[in-house]
Amino acid sequence: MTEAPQQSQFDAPPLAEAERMVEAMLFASAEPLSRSDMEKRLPEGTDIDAALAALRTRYEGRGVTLTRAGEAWAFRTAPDLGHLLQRHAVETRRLSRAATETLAIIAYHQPVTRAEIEEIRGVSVSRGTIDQLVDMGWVRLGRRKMTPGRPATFVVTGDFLDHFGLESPRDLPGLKELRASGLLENRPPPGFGEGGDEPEGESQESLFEG
Amino acid sequence: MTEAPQQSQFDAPPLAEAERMVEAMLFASAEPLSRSDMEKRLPEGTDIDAALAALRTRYEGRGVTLTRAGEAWAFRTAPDLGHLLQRHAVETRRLSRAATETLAIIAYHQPVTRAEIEEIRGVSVSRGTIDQLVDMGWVRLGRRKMTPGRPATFVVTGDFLDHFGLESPRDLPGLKELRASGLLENRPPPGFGEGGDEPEGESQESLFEG
Amino acid sequence: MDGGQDFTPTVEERRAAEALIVDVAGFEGPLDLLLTLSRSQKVDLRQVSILALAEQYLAFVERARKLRIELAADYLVMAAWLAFLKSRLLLPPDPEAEGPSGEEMAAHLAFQLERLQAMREAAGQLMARPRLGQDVFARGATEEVEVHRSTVHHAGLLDLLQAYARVRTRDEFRPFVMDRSKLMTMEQALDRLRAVIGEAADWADISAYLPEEWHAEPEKRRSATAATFAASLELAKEGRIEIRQGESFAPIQIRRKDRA
Repeated sequence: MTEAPQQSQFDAPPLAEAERMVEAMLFASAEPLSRSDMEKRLPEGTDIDAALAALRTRYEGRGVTLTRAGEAWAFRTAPDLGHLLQRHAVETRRLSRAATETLAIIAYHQPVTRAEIEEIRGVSVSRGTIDQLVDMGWVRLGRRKMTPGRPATFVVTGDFLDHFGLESPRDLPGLKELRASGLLENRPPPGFGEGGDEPEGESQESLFEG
Repeated sequence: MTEAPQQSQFDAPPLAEAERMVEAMLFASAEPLSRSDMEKRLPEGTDIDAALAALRTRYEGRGVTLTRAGEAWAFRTAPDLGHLLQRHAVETRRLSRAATETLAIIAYHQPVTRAEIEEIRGVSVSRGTIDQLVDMGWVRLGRRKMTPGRPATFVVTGDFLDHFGLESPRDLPGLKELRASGLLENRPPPGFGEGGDEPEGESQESLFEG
Repeated sequence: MDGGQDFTPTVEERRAAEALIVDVAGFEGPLDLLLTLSRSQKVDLRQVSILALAEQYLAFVERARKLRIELAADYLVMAAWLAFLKSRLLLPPDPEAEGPSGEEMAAHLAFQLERLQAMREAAGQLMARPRLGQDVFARGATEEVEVHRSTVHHAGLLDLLQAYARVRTRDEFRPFVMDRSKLMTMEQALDRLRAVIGEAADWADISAYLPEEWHAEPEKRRSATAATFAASLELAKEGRIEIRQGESFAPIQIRRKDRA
């Protein structure tokens, strides 16, 4: 990293060259590269954003397209050509229904605490479900919630976006409709008196340190 | 999508489509592909040679070029851009147990002195372990402690947070929380360690109280 | 078969019961079961009759109980809550009553069901998207150009968390070894009592037999008391001492038993 930016601003590559460089880097990598990954290796002053925009246009409608996943970029084959390539398909672990639902809840409600996931599913999240999602690189810890107990939250990762071909969590299917129907609101259950035993109670909170 | 290879000559894709198909296949393949490899998967009657020729022209002078090696074809980054790809050639190795533990202690207890790390781990920490973490850019020196001898302290870096997908070290879950989230295999025997969250070493007394 | 004819399930009931057994395992908790039951109403979830649903659920639990199917606690908690809700919905509203009305509670349950259903559909849509490694592919041959001899060490968040837990929970095992110093075994107490019991002609509290150095610290005293009591029982069994206690929680006293 110390050698790379030998060139000064005056040597910043012209756009056509920047485009070639970004193209080569992204092509060579199976993993998405973030702007900062690229910045470290490109000559100082390279206009990465312009190069990415130009590349994106260039590859529009091609067999390989430039896709964005959160803050990172990657070349991916066009979804309509999947049938030609299925031979390369890697056996992906089949997720249980609990894991898929938990993943969806994290994606649509993020940042979300474990107690909130349990409230939505109406059942406790089994040991290992979140573990599995973290292990797959689809879920990570988010900021702690500013509520009593400051519980940990979970959010989805760039890998998640990459895997499902989403540019950002805003592109989740049906997100707008769900928002509009109020189903993503955190609506607390009406507090009730004697006799009721609410599933979402404080017992959860006490699990977390003060 | 599964019907694809049943198409007859009459359905042979137009050149533009053939080009997309070949492009995607070559991109996704781990090995260079021969004409016959491609033939097997493409719709019957596809003009592979024309598609290859068109692709070759399209990629001329780009950051990636279509190259022929014997009977097989592959995309390769342009030779003049090789210097941009160095980072992908490094080998990855799992961090040693000692280093992972030391790193975890620094993350949870920062700023922390070496003596404190040793006290928590219960074994001495070799100089090389901390040096390695500093070299990797995950740990750096913090402020000196205002205690006798003014020992140096260690803290984690922004790179550390990036790598582990954390927004702040404060988002790291406590022990109780780890267990509750199912992020850990349950190692202590049932009934023990319910209170094991505090950084201060809880003494054995707690087992006998109550 | 026997007198309790009302409770003998018919073939049909038994068949339904078998389906039920399969189903119980298939449900992901009470909310999931409620959602499934609500489908039988064949209406938009927004118009679902919570009262009817509560009755269906309670009937389900009742059947399960008759068939001696063990239901997890949360199913029973939900049943209790629904029974409560049902009573609130059926009784005329009591202006004195505290807390939310039956309607509010029912509305929230409807919301929960709708939300779970929505998340389930969202999960389905998500999984149906073109997925990396199945429909969309990354570069197959990543390129090694110059092999730099540097090594990148890798560790994931789980490694880090597990490492920390490993370090911190090591302490939790230590007591098993170290706290022997604070535990008196029954053998120790027996040896001690055997040595002195010959002199004990008069009733005395067993606390009087605790060694001096086991008095001060509460946990040592507790351990010594327990061990001494156990030793006393042993000696009583051997017929060497007598034990008495005036009333519940009164001090336990022992004395030598003179052999006939």
